[in-house]
Amino acid sequence: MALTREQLAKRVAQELQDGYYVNLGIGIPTLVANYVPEGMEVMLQSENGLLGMGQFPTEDEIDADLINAGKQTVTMAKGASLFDSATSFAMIRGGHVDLTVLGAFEVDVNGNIASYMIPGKLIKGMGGAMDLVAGADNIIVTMTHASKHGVSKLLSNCSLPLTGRGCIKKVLTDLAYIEIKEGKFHLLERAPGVSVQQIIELTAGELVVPENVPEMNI
Amino acid sequence: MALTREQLAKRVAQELQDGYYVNLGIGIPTLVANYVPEGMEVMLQSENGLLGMGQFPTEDEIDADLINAGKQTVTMAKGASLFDSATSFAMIRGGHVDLTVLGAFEVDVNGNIASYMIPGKLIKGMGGAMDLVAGADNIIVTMTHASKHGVSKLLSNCSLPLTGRGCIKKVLTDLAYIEIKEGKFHLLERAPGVSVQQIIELTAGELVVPENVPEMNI
Amino acid sequence: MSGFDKVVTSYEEAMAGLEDNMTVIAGGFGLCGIPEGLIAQIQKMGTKGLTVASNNCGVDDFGLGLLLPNRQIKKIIASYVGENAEFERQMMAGELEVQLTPQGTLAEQMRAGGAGIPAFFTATGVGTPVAEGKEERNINGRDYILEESLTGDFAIVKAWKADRYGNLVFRHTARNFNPMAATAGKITVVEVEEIVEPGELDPNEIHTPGIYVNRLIKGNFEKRIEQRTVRSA
Amino acid sequence: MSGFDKVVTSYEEAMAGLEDNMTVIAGGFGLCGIPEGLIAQIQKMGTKGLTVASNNCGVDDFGLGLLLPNRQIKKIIASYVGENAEFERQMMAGELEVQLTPQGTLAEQMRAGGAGIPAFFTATGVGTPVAEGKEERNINGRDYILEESLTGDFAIVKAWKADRYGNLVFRHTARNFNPMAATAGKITVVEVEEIVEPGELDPNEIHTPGIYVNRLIKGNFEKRIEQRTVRSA
Repeated sequence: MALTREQLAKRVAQELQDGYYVNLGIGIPTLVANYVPEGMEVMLQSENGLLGMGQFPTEDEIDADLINAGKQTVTMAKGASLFDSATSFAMIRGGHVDLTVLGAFEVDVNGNIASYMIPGKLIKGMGGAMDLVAGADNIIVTMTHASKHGVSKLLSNCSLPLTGRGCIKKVLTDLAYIEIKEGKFHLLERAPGVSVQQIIELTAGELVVPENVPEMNI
Repeated sequence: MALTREQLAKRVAQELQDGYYVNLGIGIPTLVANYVPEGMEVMLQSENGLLGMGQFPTEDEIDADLINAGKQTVTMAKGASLFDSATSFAMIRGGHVDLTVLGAFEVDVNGNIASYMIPGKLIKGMGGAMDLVAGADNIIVTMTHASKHGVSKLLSNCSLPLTGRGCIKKVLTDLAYIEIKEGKFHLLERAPGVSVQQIIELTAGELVVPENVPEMNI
Repeated sequence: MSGFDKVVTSYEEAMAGLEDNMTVIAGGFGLCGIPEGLIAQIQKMGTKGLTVASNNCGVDDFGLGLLLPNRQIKKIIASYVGENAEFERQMMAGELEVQLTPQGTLAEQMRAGGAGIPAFFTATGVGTPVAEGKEERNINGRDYILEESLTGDFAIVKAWKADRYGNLVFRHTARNFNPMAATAGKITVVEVEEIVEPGELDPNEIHTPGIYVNRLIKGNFEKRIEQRTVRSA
Repeated sequence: MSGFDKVVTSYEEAMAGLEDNMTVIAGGFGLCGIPEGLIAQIQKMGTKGLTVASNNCGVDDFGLGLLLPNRQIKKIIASYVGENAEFERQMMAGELEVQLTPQGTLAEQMRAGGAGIPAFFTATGVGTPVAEGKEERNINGRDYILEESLTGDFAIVKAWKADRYGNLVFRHTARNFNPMAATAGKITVVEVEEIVEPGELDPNEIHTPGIYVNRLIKGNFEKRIEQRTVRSA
């Protein structure tokens, strides 16, 4: 069975470590915050200028001066700090964030990522995504393995304009957990109940499949 | 009569305007702060991270955490602000300081300045001088017109390693107030009792002398 | 007061000198921390042909979106746009030039503009449409592109508190692009919630020194929220 | 405490991992805002062959000058040096390599190092000995040189207050190079006057977010003054 959005978030959360500073993109990545393992603390970076993002506010706590990168009202966690956008991206681009999780339209065997622009459609912009993929060492891309029509999003070469070149090493899809190295996809884990064959069929780029592909433990 | 250090400072002070942010170098420039005209306010920038430098502290006020760029204990004026060195030099290099006053060993007709290094002697470094001359539009160099041995410091070409290239437009010496433009020195004013002939003799670079050279009003 | 008193009392005075075809650097992230009254004044003045650098371009009836109906903006430099229908229409019709810039690059370009740095190398955008026409260089084994800095004829900024000398303090994430914008304007105009006397702000806690500020005005802010998101108490 | 607790209780632990021939970025301006105990620990460890980037190099018996008698520093990158006799002797004898860098360039190089900017253009140093061997380029009518960024294996920093998460607040002009140094170390060690609990510092007033800080130690500071200058009361 393909992973649900919540299961994707749970699997990503297994990659967290105590004391990690983490930037979570909009969508599925945001859900990761709900599955931080017991006894572990992570601090969320919001690129509009907040390190230590807390939960959403109650009605009484709402403050128009305190939003996240998705423009949602938020709160601050204990030990939070505030700063300007240049400082925030100095943090991101200087490689100080331990883990970045974000979505994509496509990734390819060379670690390229396309996530912000579909030519001919309305282009809203890359926001901070290009900075995040260029600045982080440790990135997990979350997305569906293929489109609704069965078109693979794991390609030999991205077809859409890139958000970043050669910067993605880990991809978690609803079907598989995949590593990118030496110009190939490497299958690390499969979603519970998903066969290796299914994954092979929906992966357009070259995929290395080891003898044993463990099921994800979610 | 050649100007005294105090007279040099007084003459520079005539160039101040109300609301000016000013950086004063070590030595004679520092004295300028004592001659700010009545009813005028200027704010002193100290490049180690203070805008709004006050007077020296009393014994009771001394604070090791509050020094100026010359490493002297100081105080803060009303409305002062504190910042880090990168911010301080962003301010200087971004051209936000209205007036910079500093000393020099030599200047030349092309606006070059040499002020930090005499080869063969001990080299202590340029500190913030290279940033100050490169960053400011409005700089006044204060120095003696010639050495004790009568060797001119206003040259066709600086003989010492430069602090900055083509950045000086105004020089106040103990003998004259001089503007630099179009590759020449232009005599604007002479010190009280100093003859034009004296100035010509002690100026090695090409000097343009107008028909009337007013005496400084100090 | 002294020559350092930056306070003006009318929006006319605040934006005096803004002319057609000028460049304006604006602080704010979405509708958070935007100089509402200064934008309204530009709308009122009807200044046209503006190039605006701002992370976003407001919504249909608020923020920089207010400058769209009368076609006051010729070109927008932003990282994320299109939260409003009129913007979309003008962009699609080719009436509005849109230069998309990564958010971190935009912030750094404003900082560099204020800091006398004309250009800097960054890894952001390498191999993407953003890199087109820009110098690419490998430095110590990694590829970078060269980005030029940004400055404006005007910068419009929103701060929380200021003293009369223009020393600024921002609040929470309403800080965002405002401190960099403040450094990047030939004329920097700041709209604040509260003006205090010099000496009332702790010098250690001032975010933007008054040297960057030319004019200061006390505003009244609606502070509209784009994505009101709550949890149950 | 949590994984964000940066506090260590011994100087040995604070500087663990520092090895011969490493690069150390140090905060401080003269003797103001220097991490006294961390420098003393490096002296005690006897680590040799260090490259040190710091605005100055202390005096004979205080600050980074303490690392000179045992020839622990191989190279110093600084804007102003020579306030001590042993420094002068080693420099003149060619035992100590001195790379003079303009103060603003040095500060910006540290900031750039921490911010992922490998190089930037600046007008500072054009036409001077500093420009030798560097690319010069005319941008929009003005000449600039290209300066590369600085990073260190270690950064040693002095702050006033910190919470246990490493959020830092500096005091007065003891801030100076410390915030940039903090961003530029692979391992950043901070010595502070007071450690408080997370949540006690106002998030708006934190100068350096804890993300940059790896280790935190409470020190006792002599705070020597170089130029004690007073006026009569």
